[in-house]
Amino acid sequence: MMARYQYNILLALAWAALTGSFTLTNFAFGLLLSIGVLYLATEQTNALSNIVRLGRMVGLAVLFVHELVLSGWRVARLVLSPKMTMAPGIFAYPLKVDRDFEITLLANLITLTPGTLSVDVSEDRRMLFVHAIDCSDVEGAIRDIEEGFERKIIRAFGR
Amino acid sequence: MIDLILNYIAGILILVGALFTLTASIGLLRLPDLYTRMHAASKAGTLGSCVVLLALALQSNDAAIALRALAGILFFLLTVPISSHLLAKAAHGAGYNLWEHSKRDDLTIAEEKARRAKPAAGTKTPDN
Amino acid sequence: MTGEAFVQGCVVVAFVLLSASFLLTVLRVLRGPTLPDRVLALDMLVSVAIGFIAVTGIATRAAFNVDIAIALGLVGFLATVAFARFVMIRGDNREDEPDAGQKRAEVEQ
Amino acid sequence: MRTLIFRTAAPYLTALMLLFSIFVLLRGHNEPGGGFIGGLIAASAFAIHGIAFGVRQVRKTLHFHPMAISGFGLFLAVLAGLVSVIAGVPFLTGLWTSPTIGGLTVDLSTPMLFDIGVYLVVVGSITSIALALEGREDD
Amino acid sequence: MEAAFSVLVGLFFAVGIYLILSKHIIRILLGIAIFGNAVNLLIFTSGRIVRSTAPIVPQHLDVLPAGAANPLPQALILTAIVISFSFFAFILVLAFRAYQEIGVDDTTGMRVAEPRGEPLPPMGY
Amino acid sequence: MGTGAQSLTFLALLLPFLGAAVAPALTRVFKHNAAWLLALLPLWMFIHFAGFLGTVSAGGTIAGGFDWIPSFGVRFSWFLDGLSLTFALLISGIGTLIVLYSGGYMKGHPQQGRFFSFILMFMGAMQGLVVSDSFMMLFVFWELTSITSFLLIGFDHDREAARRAALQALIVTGMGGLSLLAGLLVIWNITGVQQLSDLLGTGDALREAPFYLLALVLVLGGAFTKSAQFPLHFWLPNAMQAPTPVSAYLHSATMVKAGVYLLMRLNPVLGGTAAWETILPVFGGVTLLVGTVVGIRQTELKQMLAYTTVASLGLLVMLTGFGSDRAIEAAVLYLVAHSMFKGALFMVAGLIDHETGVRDIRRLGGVGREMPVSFAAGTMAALSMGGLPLFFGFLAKEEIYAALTAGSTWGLLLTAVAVTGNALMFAIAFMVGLKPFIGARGDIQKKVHEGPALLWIGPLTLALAGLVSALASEAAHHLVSSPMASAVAGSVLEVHASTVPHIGLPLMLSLVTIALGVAAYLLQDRLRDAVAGALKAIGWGPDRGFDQAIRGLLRFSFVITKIVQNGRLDIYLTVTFATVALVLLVPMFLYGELPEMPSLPGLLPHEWTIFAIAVIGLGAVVYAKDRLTAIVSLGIQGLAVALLFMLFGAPDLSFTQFMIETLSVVILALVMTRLRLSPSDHRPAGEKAVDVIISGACGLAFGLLLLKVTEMPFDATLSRFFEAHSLAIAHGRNIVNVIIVDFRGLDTLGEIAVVMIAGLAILALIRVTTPRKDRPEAAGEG
Amino acid sequence: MILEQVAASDFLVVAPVVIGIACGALLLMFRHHVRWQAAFSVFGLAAMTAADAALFARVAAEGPLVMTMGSWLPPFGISFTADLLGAGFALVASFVAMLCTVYSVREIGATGRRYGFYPFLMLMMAGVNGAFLTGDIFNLYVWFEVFLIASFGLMILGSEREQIDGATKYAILNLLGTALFLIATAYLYGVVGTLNMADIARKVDLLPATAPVMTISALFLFAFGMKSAAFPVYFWLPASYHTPRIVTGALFGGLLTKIGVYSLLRTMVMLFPEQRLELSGVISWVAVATMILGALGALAQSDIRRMMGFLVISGVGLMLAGLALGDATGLSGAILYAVHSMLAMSALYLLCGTMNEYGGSFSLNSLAGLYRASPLLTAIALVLFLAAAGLPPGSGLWPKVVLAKAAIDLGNGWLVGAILVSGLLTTIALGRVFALAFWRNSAEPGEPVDEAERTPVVPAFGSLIMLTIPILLLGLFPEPFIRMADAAAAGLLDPSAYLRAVFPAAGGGG
Ligand code: NA
Ligand code: NA
Repeated sequence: MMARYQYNILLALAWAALTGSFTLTNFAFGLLLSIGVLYLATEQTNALSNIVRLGRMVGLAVLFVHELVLSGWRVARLVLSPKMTMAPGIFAYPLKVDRDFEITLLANLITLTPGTLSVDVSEDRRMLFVHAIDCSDVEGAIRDIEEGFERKIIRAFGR
Repeated sequence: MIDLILNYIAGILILVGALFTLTASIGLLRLPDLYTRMHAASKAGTLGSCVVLLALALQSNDAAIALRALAGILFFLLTVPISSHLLAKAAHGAGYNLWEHSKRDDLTIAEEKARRAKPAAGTKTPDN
Repeated sequence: MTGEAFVQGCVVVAFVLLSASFLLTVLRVLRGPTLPDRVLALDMLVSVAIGFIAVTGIATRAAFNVDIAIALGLVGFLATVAFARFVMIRGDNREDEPDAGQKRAEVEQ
Repeated sequence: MRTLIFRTAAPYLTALMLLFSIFVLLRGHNEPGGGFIGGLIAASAFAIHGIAFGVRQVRKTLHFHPMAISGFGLFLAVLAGLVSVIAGVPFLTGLWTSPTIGGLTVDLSTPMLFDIGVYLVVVGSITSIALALEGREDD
Repeated sequence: MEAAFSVLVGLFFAVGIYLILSKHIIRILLGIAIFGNAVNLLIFTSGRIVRSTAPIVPQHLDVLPAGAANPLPQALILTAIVISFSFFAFILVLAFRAYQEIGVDDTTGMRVAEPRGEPLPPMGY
Repeated sequence: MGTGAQSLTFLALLLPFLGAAVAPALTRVFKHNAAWLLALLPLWMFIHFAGFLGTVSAGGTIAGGFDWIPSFGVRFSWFLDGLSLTFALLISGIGTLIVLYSGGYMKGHPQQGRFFSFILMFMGAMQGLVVSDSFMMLFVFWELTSITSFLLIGFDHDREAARRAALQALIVTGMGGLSLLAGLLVIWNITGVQQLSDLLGTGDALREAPFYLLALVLVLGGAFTKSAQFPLHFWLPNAMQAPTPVSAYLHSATMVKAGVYLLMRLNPVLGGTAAWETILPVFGGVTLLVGTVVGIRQTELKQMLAYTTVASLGLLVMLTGFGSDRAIEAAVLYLVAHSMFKGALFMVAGLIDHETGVRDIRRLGGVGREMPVSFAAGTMAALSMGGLPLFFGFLAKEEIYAALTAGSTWGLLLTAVAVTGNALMFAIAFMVGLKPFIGARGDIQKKVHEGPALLWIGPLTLALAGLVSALASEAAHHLVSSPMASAVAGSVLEVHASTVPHIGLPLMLSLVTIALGVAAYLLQDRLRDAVAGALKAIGWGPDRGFDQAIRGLLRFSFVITKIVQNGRLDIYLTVTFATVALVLLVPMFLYGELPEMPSLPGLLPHEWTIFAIAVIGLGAVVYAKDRLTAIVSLGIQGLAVALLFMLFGAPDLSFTQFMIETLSVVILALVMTRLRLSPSDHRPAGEKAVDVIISGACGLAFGLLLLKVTEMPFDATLSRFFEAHSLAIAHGRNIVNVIIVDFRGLDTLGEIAVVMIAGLAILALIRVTTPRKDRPEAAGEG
Repeated sequence: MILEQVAASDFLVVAPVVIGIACGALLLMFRHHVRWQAAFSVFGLAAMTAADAALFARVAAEGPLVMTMGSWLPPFGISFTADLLGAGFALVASFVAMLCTVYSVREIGATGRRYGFYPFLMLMMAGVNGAFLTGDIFNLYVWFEVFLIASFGLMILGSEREQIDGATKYAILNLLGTALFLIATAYLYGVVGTLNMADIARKVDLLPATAPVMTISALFLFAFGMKSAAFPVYFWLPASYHTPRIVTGALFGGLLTKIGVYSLLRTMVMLFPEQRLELSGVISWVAVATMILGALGALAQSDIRRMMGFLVISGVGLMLAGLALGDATGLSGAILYAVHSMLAMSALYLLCGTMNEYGGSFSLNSLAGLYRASPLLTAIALVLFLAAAGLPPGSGLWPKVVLAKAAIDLGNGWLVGAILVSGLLTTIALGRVFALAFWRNSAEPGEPVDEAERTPVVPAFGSLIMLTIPILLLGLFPEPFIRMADAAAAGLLDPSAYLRAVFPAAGGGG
């Protein structure tokens, strides 16, 4: 899970991006703001690990963008095809990640990527229920997630 | 020259984004049930808007604006899956059924199982 | 063709595409058939609007449209969350059913 | 709402929205935005937070009752107008100063103070409304 | 362009008022919201319409270039929007409370303050 | 008149009110004996005014006053000539006696102090009325007499009859007061003066003015109600619900004569016209007959007297309007005589009631031995009222017949009326003043003895005054009658009537009157039954009519109010918008403010699309089958409006509109979550059609007017200024925001106040609940 | 255009509003300190009244006082412009509110205080003062909304079923009325391009003949007519004014409709004199209907609070009569009547509350024995009833006489008739109240009033007596009032002093 100070820095960066001014003072101001804002917003975020994983996060991001574009393309092809053949359904994806932040991240990434949409997480956090446009090969889909996003998430944020 | 290339890229991105968006709305109209429509809206739709924002970032000639556009994309990517998830979960929980030709529904099965496991509690779950 | 003119041309086409997109999405709002369908369509409408705003920003070189787009993304999300909450608590909009209110009451406790 | 995904993401969203709201507030004088819109965004943020974690959580986070914040905002706005009494100019006259604090030049002005008042009023009131509609705790 | 806006404003008013006249409290609320939009558009149109250029002084200039939109009506509308939103919210909650207290969502049934069968005033001295 | 005397006169006008203020305290200390102290006030007034007799009898007048409301041209000013001075003396003189009488009559009453207060206030009001020179002052005091008499008549407020009588008096005289006000204002408008003393010189102008008749009718409306002229006489007998001192005071000297006073006062300017000389005698004559006929039917002492008062007032009005100097002299004499004998008789009646506990004439008789002073006073007063020689009433009656018979056939008719009326009054006078004391002992339970001095001083003094003034008639005429008659006539008159009978037609008529009166007295029981039978046959009278009118008025107002204020919000809204449509469309058409036909606007395709989406959104809201669909559809039009703002150069608006629209939808959804409503529209088609027409008309009107407005050239001075100075002086590039926080910051201050209050109000709405068990949706609070 | 130095005393013109808002904000911030709320409000309103008094004195002595916010030259900034009319109304309103607040000390409990009674009150008074003092038409709209939303808050506080029901009607109809005012303002802006009232007054004259000023002025007439509760759009008043707390009713009955009337005077006389003349026929019929239907409505009521609501309406009819007449006397009468109505109607509502304290009911069917219970209350009631009925020595007399005089001088017989008839009907209605509630004795005769129960009524009597004093003064010594009303009317008819104050350079002529 992301450290508070990491998130602070990220927020300060976001501030700098928004104001479009990367002067030191502006960044400092953004940092101050983000500390205040985080105080207000986060009762839930707790302790976390180190900063080395930044690179892996970038890797995750690259994968994500790739998948996102692919996803859009597939949907477009599907809806523009005259017959729209598909076999949708909800399948249960057994989660390996077990912390809230990672589950959430995974679920969101799944939603944004081809043919899948996270509907719910089971009470015991073991299952992620995923709606898929194509349920003809559930095992394949599960494998894709396991080897794609989930693994990268564990590498980027895992303990 | 850079400007020209940027402009051309931007122009194409604008078109691509608009096309994605249009596709998404076609999907919204054509797809058979809520859950499949959500695929169209949350993917193609998001992508469309993001691409156009990207075009704006490229075309603006202003780092500040470009950065803001990128931040906007980030915001957007952050919120869309969550709202999709919420809507899907809510709809499913409220009993809006999947398309009749759907292959499977593990969620419903899991819920049934849970219900059988502790019949007394029923659906009574504290919200807050 | 200058880059500027190309962009403007693309803008015109994009406007047409987005307009069509708007109309189709509105159609889904009207057709429903269920409340989540309409909510989804409204959410999509916001997406289209964001694209529309961005395109307008490009067309008029009004950079500040970005901010409007960002805000719209954020609050459009809020509307969808609120409706999802409604659906989650109330089940659906068949409010005359006696058990609908009861279920709601249970969930809210 | 009881959903892990939403609850996990909500704090980040709220924080981002609050940040964005302050950004919108501060730049309002030169570009679209200002205290009102900023306040609405901030209130939306608290509304999201409230939907995710319940009203009590937001009330705890805010420390003050939202309506008290609103009242403070209004008071601030009036004060911003009353600075002009000291300057001997009509009510609500914009007064500007750019003091340098530690090598840092900061633009301070009564319109800005006024806009902050607007922001607080809107945040307080709209949050109060949203929370009142979301839950039913006594206060 | 003002002509198009005038027609639209008329339409907004017509629909808003039609909904306000329907007795159902939620429809009345929706009508009030639309009525508010009608008023905003009316103010906007009253200050005359200009396409596209916002009244924001560009970074490199000191005064607004000619042909920008009229800023004053916009400021007025901003005030009016906020006010009408506040009122809308209030009336919405009021309607909700009215439903809770009185148990009807049709205004014809809202007869607590002015009950139907009020007796004549006392006739004696 | 020196300032000293002027201040004293003002003091005299003020004194009764001061007395009223201290009366309760004095009474608490001195009990009923406070009367002796309080009577000093009117006595001093009497003496003060009597001091003017010399001046006035010499043809002079006394005037004084000060500016009261200079901005409105109103003075607080008084004017004393023969007429007002006589009244002033009667009021203060009889007032003195009444105060004393009240001391005895109300002895031991827990609220005697308040009674003194009311009596004194009433006296003050009456005094002010008769000496007023200014119209407005006259009107104010006129209304004050109505109000104080309301308080006095309703003094025994536990009894419904008293409350009814008080209200009746208030309503009838109040009506008259308003009529009088209108009349005075019309006169003021016609003549341009508002001082009675100035008015007297403008008679011809007034009589020839086109609105003379209007002024006359309005003034008569005041005078007739106050003086209980038929058919508005009924309040006066009912006013007998008041304690006797009040009746005596009200009906002898004072309040009821206010109307006669007014007629006499205005005779020089309003009189002398055909209208005046027709209306007054007709109403007066009818009132005289009705009063006496109904009076003879009564069995209760005070009622009988009250009806004779009505009759006497009729007689006075008749004489005032007859139109000859002689008639005016007669009226003056009768007025003075009436004040004395009627006051005395009322007090005697009260005494009898007080001592015997009986008011029914049929049960009274033979108490003369126990109550010798009352007997004497009553007899003397009856003699005067009966018009027998040696008493002032005789003078008056002689003069009446002399005046009436001097006229034409019209006069003869009125003579017949007068004879009939006087005969019946004769009978009643003796029934009240004599019968209780003589003959067989009546059906009286109490041990009878003479009342205390406080009670008999008044009647005896007045009765004796009737005798003395007749014996010293020359002096009386010199000091009182002639100046007064002159004032009424507006020219110098000398009154010569004396108590020595002269052979002639008047004496003959007097004898006829007495003969008829004696006959009526002897046949009183049969006469009473006959009249009672006749009245029963008619079955309806204005008194019942009053009740019917009030109830009718209440019912009418109830029905009207039910129609106008029917309690249904939908009807309120329908009326409101129907009126809006009219308010816009009618002037637009009437004053040619319609727009020209606009040309097709040059919008771009995507702009057209947004317009179309707005329209579709509107349609979707209207046609939505359920309310959540409607709410979602509301989002569509809101989005469209926001996009329009963005497309047409208003990013801030667009920004805000997006936020607001979303938040509206959000709070709608939040509320809906807690609410279970029936979703659809149940209205019948007819109602919908009406709504469509009204809303369509409103929409059309708003649209047309907007078209018209935008056709006009636009003055953009303000915006140019903001654009020029926004950056330079206000240091902001976003002009809209600069307007909001700087140029028009105050609007924003108010706006955020609204936001804040709305937040608080909503909080209060939701949090403050009254616990109720029968709440329809117990789970509604979620 | 910038930074003209102003004297601190110039702040008088905006002080009442600033005091109201600041106090309201502070009261809200500390709304849980229920103990101090009332005292602080009375203090704040006393300060507001003092500021208004000082402002009035200054305006009476020196003519209209202007402060343009933000140092911007008029018509660019918002000019607060106090003339005799505005300052006078503001003074009376603040005074009345102060006394009502004293009355409220007993009536408003901890819940009412915690949920904002006093913030609502202070902000409503800020709005009321703002409406009377502003010289900018859009700003006037803003103050309308401020006092309107505050009045909503006051109205619903307590959340009884009647209140919610009444408040729904009140809120929806008033919201629409105010929106119509905004619409009219928008049209007007579209035609004259300015918002400063002095500027509008100059520019309306210069408009081309084709400008749709008649329609716009008719819309203003309607909108403010609705706010003043004129026929046929007064529904909202009788539907709601009897439902809230007594002190709220008193404030509303006394103050709110008068703002509508004030705005009618300001717009129709000062801004649209020619249009007013054209519309005077319509206005006089509206006036006739309003006063007669109001008085009839009063007669039809069993509930004394509802009766008061109809009396407010009837009084509005009289003020409209003054507007219809439109000459100096008529306007002066209307202004005078408004002052009377603010004092008397507030006092009457407070009286109703005190009657309820003693008689345990608001219904004429059950109220009885009040004369025996409290002679002092009876005396006050008598004075107030006389005032309301337009009889001496009450304050209603002179306005009525002045109006009747004006109507007669202008030959408007119908108005005279209606004025007099409505007075008579009011007399009947209130005479009945006096007879039934005060004179009539209750079933248990001589029921002694518990002394202990009477002691806490002190604030009620205090405020009632303090209100009765000016009512009697206006009845007995009307000269200063009439002089001021005349001057205020003259200022409306010939706004050159007003214009000069706003535009010193232009010489005011326009
Ligand atoms: Na109002
Ligand atoms: Na009112």
